[in-house]
Amino acid sequence: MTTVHEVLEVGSPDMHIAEGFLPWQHAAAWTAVAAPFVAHGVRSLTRAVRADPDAKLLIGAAGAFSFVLSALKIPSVTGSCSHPTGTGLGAVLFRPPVMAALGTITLLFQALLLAHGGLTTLGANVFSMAVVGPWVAYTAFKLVRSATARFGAQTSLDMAVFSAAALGSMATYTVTSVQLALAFPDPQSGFLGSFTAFAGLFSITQIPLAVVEGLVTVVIMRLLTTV
Amino acid sequence: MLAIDAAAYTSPWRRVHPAAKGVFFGGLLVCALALPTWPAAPMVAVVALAAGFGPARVPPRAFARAAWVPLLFILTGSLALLVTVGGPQGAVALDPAGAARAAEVTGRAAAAVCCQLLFAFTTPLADLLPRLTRIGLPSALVEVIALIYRMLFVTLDSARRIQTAQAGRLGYAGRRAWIRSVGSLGAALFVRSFDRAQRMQRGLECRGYTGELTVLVEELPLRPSALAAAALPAVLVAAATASYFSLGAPL
Amino acid sequence: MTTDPGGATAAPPAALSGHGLAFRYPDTAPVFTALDVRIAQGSVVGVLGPNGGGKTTLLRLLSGSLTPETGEIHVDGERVRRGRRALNELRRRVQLVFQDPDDQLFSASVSQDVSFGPMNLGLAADAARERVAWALEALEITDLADQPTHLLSYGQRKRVVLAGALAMRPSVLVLDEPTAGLDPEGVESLVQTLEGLRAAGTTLVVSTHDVDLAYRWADTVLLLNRGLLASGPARDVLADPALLAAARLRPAWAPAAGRALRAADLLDPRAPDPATPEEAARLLDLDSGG
Amino acid sequence: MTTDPGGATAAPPAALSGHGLAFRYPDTAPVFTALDVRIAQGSVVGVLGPNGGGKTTLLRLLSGSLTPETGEIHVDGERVRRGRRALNELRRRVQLVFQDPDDQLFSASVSQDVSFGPMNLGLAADAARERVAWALEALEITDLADQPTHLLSYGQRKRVVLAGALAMRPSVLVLDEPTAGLDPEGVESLVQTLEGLRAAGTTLVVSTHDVDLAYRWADTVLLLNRGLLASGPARDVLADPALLAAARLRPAWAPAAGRALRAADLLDPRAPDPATPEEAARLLDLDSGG
Repeated sequence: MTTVHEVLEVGSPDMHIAEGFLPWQHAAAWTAVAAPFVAHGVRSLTRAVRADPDAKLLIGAAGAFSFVLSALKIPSVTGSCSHPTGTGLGAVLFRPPVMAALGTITLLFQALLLAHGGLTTLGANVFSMAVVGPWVAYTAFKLVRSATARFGAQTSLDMAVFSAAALGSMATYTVTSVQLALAFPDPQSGFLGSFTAFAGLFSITQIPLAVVEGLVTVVIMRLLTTV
Repeated sequence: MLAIDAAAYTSPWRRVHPAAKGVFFGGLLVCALALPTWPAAPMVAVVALAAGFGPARVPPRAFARAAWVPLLFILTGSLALLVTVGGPQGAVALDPAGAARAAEVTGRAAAAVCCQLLFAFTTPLADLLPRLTRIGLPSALVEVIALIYRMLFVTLDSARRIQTAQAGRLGYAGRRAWIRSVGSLGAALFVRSFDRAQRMQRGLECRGYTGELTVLVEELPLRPSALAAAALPAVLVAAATASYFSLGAPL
Repeated sequence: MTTDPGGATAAPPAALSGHGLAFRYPDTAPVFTALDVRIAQGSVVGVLGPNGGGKTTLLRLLSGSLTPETGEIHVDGERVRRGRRALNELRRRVQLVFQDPDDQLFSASVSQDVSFGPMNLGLAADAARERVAWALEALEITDLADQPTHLLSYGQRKRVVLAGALAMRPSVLVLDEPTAGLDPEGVESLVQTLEGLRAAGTTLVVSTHDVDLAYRWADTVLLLNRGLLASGPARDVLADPALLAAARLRPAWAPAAGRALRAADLLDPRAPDPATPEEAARLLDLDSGG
Repeated sequence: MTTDPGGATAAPPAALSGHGLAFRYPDTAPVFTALDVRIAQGSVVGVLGPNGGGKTTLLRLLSGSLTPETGEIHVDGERVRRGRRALNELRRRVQLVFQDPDDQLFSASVSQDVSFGPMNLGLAADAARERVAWALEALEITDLADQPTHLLSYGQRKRVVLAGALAMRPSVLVLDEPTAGLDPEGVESLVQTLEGLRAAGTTLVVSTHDVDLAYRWADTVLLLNRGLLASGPARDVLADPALLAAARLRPAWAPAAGRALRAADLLDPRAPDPATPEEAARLLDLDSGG
């Protein structure tokens, strides 16, 4: 196939833990860990819909946007590409509890429509991408926003958005490395050694990606705040 | 527009109840995960692929294109299992047992990915999502999920066209331009998504929308015998694995 | 040339009418200040005018998707009262179909989407199923029932939205640019399908930029440019250069071709203009053949 | 009737040509298997055919937004090589403009949006600013420069998108249904602006469903229906009923009107058909007046 879809060619490598990669005990445990966050998100989402039926279509639009955002391709090192996690932007725009629900739906669609991530590993992926990522991003956004208030509105917003997106992305990849290290501890050095191996392996691509995602998110937020 | 999705609607198994397909591929998936990888994983893969490329006629090329994403993750991840870190042999050294470990994980995950993908390739989401209320999800949530499914294609279509237009004006010719383009694409999509939601609100109001997206979901017959038949391959794989070990194969 | 929208041609009763309609969007100049329109039962009414002239606004007012500031809407002779129930009843009886089908398709399955209106009417599953089947049949898309919405062509999606509107059993279908984006064959086939609906008793209100289409298809036309410029039989209104200029429209080809054919004695002076270029060519070929 | 797209009319050099183009979308039947097209410098080329017949695909192949499976594209006589740099050069020289302006406006203000391309070319701020001013001038929208894009009318947005393409200084502008959604006056004014660009040396490739527009505006037309049915002078190709039927198009009005006028001795047998109904009416009025 020779269509030129620079940013939308679905099928580039990413950080979703594939189906079957985790032992079933781990998959079940991460599902249990993620469940309360997702349940809370779903509850706040259904409450919003019940309070205002018009919210249903807006939430639908937000979910569709989250999915497509995570299908965009952004440039990485060595000319290869990857997908943004979208956790930073989502957390700032929609708040972490809503992202827990929307992120779960997005991950479900990614698993079924794109084969990005699995069904039994959904809990693990939800925990890293729809729970920890958004919370880290949101916290970073709030902290940096107040810490940089004296630099002027635009600079402060830029720095906060960059930190949110970059740190949210980094947090996601760190949690994934933790999940893999717990599942496959190093025979010699245990969890720590294995974490070093996984984190080292993925950091080659993920650290530059986090920076790029931060920059892209700054561009998005700048445009959204000027419209 | 999305290869897996498009193939699912033309699948000969489309008329099979999603629950039966879920039991069939889900049962095999459980076998791949819960039973010893050797020999369960290869058996699962063979049974699933035989069903998928046989009676279910999943297009092999589309399947291969879809499968390489998770396979790449599996292979990259398994690389880390080949080495040991911080041991007596130095900072990073080849782990003598690593190859076996990596092979086991790769085998298990590859078999599981086949089950997941073949389920997706034979089960259109338009048939699956409205039935999620049956497993206890609140109907408001199911409506939102179904709505997201519909809207993501509209948004994806916009994204593709905007991106093509940007590429025509050399928006992806360099790294800086690329970042600027993806950023403005994201912002444009956000604005358009919410504009779309508002227009759809108006459009649906004309059709009597008052907050519920109730639709008529056609009944598909689901016979208990069909469910039992769908579970059979998984049971056979489990039985074969058990007999493999009882016949004294090495553990 | 133009007839009083309220009276005169009293023969067919009005399926839908607006009386003294006034409307403005927030913070803009008013679109209409006192508009009177009358849609005769069983007719095809073309709504023409420049972009920004108020075509879509009128369609939305007539179908209850916008509420006029002042003025009244009557459906089948009854005044539409204030309040949610009366509004919902208006919306059911006057179904508006938007130009962009993606504004009204929310379900990934065609049959599920078409069932939305009937389900909102509170019909039982059997009755709703029957309505869906009937509407798909009327739009000639029964074979699309199980297709996913997102894999349909633009023209097919337009038909699905029309089926969804028809499944409400409205007395009036209000269509915003139904032929926009269709190729000539698609336009022809849609017009024929809509003619079938009209023959079965549905009144059609159709906005369009296509003067030639309105000339050959519409019974009456409403010429709008922030207010009603004229209303009357399509062949009168659309043959009046002064009116067309006021509505910033170009004339249709048919009257010129008809005049030329009559000048060449190829068409009876009292016969109507040829509807299509094919028809004109046939008259010319008859001549050169005979 | 149809001319060999490669040779014969060698007079004006080709601005753009495709040789043996083959293309298919994944998992579908091929759209083209061996397509040859030739776009003469400084001409207006109409691309016509049914929906799904490959019009947009051809436009995207010619402008480097799709890459053919086999075959070559030549711009200004040079073959476009493989690789990213050559592709980008093709895209700059052949600018594609889509039907829906909203797909192509992604900046906050008009001048910012028009500067998108020049910035990507790596121009200095001054040079880019100059390009933007020049392009806005050419599209007659200098007064919109500081407007936010979402407050513009549909027709204005179309012009902004055209300015954005023109700011790349392309030798060929490829326009997908540029007149869709415009009212008749908007069509007329856009056509006149585009004629101005053509007079200044830009070659235009225009897809359209409007046979009458192609008949009066295009120099040559390409008739597509999954492959090239015909290419040649608009007034030959679009007057051939067999070709039109194969392309599932309806005939234009102008040839029928012209024949009728000639039959009535109101038009010289060798004079071209009237371009518009107004022109036909003028001939008829001359007659009744004189």
